[in-house]
Amino acid sequence: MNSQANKIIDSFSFFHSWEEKYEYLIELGREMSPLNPKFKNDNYLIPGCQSKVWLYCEKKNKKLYFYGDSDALITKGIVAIIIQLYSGLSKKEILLEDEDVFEIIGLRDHLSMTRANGLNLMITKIKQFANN
Amino acid sequence: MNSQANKIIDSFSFFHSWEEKYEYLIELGREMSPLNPKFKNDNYLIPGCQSKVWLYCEKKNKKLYFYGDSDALITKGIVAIIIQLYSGLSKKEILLEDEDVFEIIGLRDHLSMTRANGLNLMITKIKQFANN
Amino acid sequence: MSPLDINIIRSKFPFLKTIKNKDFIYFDNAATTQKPETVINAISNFYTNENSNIHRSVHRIGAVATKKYEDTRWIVKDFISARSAEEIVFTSGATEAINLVANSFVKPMLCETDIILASSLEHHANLIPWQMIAKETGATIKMLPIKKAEFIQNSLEQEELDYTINLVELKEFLSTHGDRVKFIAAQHISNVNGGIQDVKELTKLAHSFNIPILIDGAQAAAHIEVNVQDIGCDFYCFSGHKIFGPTGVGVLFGKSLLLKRFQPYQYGGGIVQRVENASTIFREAPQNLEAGTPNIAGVIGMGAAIKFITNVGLQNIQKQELSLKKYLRSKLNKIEGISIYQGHNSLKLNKLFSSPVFSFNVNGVHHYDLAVLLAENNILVRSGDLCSQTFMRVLGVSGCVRASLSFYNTRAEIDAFLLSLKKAIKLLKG
Amino acid sequence: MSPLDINIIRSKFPFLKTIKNKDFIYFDNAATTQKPETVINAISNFYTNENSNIHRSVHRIGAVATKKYEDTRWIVKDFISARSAEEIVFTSGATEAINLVANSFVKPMLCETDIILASSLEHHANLIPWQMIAKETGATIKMLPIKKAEFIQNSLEQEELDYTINLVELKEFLSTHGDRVKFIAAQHISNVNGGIQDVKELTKLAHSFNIPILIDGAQAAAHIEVNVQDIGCDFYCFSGHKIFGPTGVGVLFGKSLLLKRFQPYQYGGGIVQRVENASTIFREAPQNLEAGTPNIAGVIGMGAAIKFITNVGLQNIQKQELSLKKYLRSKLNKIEGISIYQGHNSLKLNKLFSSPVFSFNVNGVHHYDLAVLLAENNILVRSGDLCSQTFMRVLGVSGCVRASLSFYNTRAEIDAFLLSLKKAIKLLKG
Ligand SMILES: Cc1ncc(COP(=O)(O)O)c(C=O)c1O
Ligand SMILES: Cc1ncc(COP(=O)(O)O)c(C=O)c1O
Repeated sequence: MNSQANKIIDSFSFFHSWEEKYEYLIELGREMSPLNPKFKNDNYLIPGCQSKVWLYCEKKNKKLYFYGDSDALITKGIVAIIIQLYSGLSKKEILLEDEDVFEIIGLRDHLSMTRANGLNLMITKIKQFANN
Repeated sequence: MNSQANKIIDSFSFFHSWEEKYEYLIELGREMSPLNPKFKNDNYLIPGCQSKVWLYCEKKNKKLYFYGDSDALITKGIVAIIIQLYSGLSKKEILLEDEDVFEIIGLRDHLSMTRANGLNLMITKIKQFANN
Repeated sequence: MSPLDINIIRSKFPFLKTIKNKDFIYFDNAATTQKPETVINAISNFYTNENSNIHRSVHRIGAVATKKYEDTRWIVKDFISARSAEEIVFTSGATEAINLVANSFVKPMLCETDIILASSLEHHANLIPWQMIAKETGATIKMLPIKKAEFIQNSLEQEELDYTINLVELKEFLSTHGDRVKFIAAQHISNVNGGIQDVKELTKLAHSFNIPILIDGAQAAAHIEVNVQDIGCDFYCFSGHKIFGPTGVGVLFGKSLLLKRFQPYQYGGGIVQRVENASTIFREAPQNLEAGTPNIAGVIGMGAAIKFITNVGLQNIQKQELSLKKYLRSKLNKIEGISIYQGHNSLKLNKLFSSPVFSFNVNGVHHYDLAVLLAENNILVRSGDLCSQTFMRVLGVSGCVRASLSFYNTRAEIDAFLLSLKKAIKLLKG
Repeated sequence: MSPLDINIIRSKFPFLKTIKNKDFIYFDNAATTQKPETVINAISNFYTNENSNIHRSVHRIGAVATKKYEDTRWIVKDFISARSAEEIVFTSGATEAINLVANSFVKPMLCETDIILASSLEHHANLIPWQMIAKETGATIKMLPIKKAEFIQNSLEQEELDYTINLVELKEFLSTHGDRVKFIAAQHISNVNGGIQDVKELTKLAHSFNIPILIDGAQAAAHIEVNVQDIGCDFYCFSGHKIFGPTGVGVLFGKSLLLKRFQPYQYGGGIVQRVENASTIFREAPQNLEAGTPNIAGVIGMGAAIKFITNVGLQNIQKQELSLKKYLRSKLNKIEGISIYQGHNSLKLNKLFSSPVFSFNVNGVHHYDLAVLLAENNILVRSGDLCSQTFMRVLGVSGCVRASLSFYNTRAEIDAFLLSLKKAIKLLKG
């Protein structure tokens, strides 16, 4: 498990009610470095989510860096976590990463109950970037 | 109720088991005066029955006379009863006749349980003849 | 019937009383309704006692099944006051009913210069089929004019936008283009705002230009009395699962003369008289439109649902829903920054009534976030485009939250919903 | 699993054990099968605990319903050994599945000089759809060659007619006309005589001429193991209600690449990405082929039926059915004047096995009369053309009686059937 994942898990370990977890998730979304508005177009949109999700990928020194946004706050928080997890890794590391952080922080159940959030679609997209 | 109906009801009153009733029904079919083979064609066929039923109507002295046949014995018995009931009546009498003889002789339940026999289609056809 | 005893009513719905679900507040009734015990039992009973294929059987069980299936045609006929049971076609749902009319009736008569009219208020099921046959034939699909500019008074005497079809404008359009318009499709009640269209006047107008019309009653049949003879429409449809019945079954009503002109839509067992290697002679409507083994248990279950509605009484259902609606509306109005897209009754007959469907957005809050947080509080609402993207565009939003009630919901549920809604807004607004 | 305990098996089917039906002998399994308790309970349980619309919901109940529905795609995938769950489309039955392939895949590629091949052994559901798209496009429908002239040995080492597809003749035909043949449709197992086609060889032959092929498995899936990868066919279909599942639901298997080329067949909610007033962008297969609210409870019930079959084991079912088949066949053979149109297994792998479907006529006796008298004795068989008029013509009859068994039938039932049959013949022969 990469150190980013550990950091996320650590932060979430303070919260026990789902309300607190969502509150923190929303905070993460709010604090995420913004996506350059020029990438907020249909080319970077992930289709199939109920809220809009944009995801942009940049390659620097053999590592991938992700930037994203969403029009919904909870989704944006999920984007923030995913970016924190995968940004700065090599393609290979991304493809190998299969730890379910959302499971560990206790949100998987909530988030997959509300499938329309596109969590799986986002991870699939990240892996696609790493596969190209 | 016309006298033909009474005759049929009387005859059936001797039989109590469904086997006997069917046996008698089949006998009636066997004894029915045959339909002129030239009418055994698609023009006189009643569509929708599982067995073939032909019904021919002749007008004499303002009365209608019916002739019919079927390739199945039980159906032929039904045809025989229907002909016995309606043959020789005026159009008006036919249209007014609404007694359910099959109910009274205790076969209605059996026959309508096996709808594919087209009992209702035959009666409808007879009434159509009377309506023209 | 005296006013409904809500506890008795709720006790008839296993979903509402089962322990597993006792904490859930089901406000997603426009998506699908819960089922009374009588419906669930009708299905189990069929499979336990009468299960058999229908129509072609000479045996007793087959005859009982056939009778129950065909009896349901009469039950439906009475429910929507059709002229005869032959006007009732069983389908797999409202969606199939509309596709059937589009493909078997409208498409064969379309040519390039023709126009089909539908409204931008329609559910996708009553829009895309028309788009597609227009595309295939080169015909044009145009939107029925909507009154959206007019402000009207809602049930609480407030001003709100009126999203009903503008019959005056439509008449003008038809006066110049009426000869090119080959079909009109419109909703009876909206799945977005619960607004009721004046389908009787709309039908009159269509017929004065000799245009056949389909009314999509998917959101109507569980809420108001439907009388297709009074409306006068040529086609009417709804789904079993939205009127307390099973999934996988629905109804198309069609005037007999028009159904007779349908090309069968699907081909298979039960619809033929004579089959040769290369050709086939078909039976008459409605039988020729129900190819293959139908959803026998589904049809019988839908019959039980209609009996349930009739027993409770649509008048009583309406009364109950009206009261819930007024209560929720008055409370919802007080939420800061809320936009409620609620419809009204263009009939003006019963000024207060529209169906209890509340779609809304809260300023600065995403509908998805709201729905998720409500769901975490066990409040089941819907969010998104509600399969009505063109209506969303009319409203100028990408989606919304929809709380859709049924007569079995309660004021206590509304209170809990409002509490959670306020909590969620607070959390999201930070 | 050890040999089946028939009493245990029968106790799992409410229809077979309910007092009301205890006198009935159900020999109409090719029309529809009875349902195990687990299937009936799966449906009740869905409506009681999880009832909700699927796919578009953010709430928990909606997610559970969606998961159960989508899980069934996996159950079906495993059941017929498809490559992926995306190859599974839920339909309202086998009839809709075939119509879907005909309209959405075959019809768009047909032109006047093209040929579609089907067989005269087909159920109407697998014949008329092909006739109709041929008629609409001007293409020709031709019959696959049948071996009917050849005598073969049946399971009791008697000579009987072989009604399977003649692959040698077919190959010759394709060698000269193969480029014009755009599609082949054939049955896996016949609903008339239970004969099993060698669909694997047939598929190989079709593919060697680049012709896509559909196999109608409506009569197969409850009797033999189906492996679509092994068969290699492009499409395969069956109905839920014939595999111990609910009515109103069925399956189309299609190879992913081909399903992707389908035009949606029906349009409505759940299949779209973006809708404008005049145009729409669709989702991918299989979602774009399941418009509107599907038969959610039906799909889940079918999943329970498949689990039931898997638990009993198809091997066990086959063993049981083979034993019943041999018993009935040997007794039936002794009836004077009987003609039994029973099929055989063209695969030769398991020479004794074909499905336990017995169609027959008795010399000088009408099939309808026989069926009625059997029904009076509470023996439920079917009679007539069995939705297979072209097969009847091949047999040279207008109809027949069909006794179709399932593994839950017993020798005692067979004895009672034979007794009634003899009594009926006697009565009818006078
Ligand atoms: C061989 C065959 N194909 C197709 C069908 C059609 O199945 P359904 O009526 O369930 O759509 C049947 C059912 O009778 C059948 O026996
Ligand atoms: C107005 C309207 N029309 C049609 C439909 C389609 O109904 P179904 O999905 O049951 O076919 C719906 C269901 O959401 C609806 O609300």
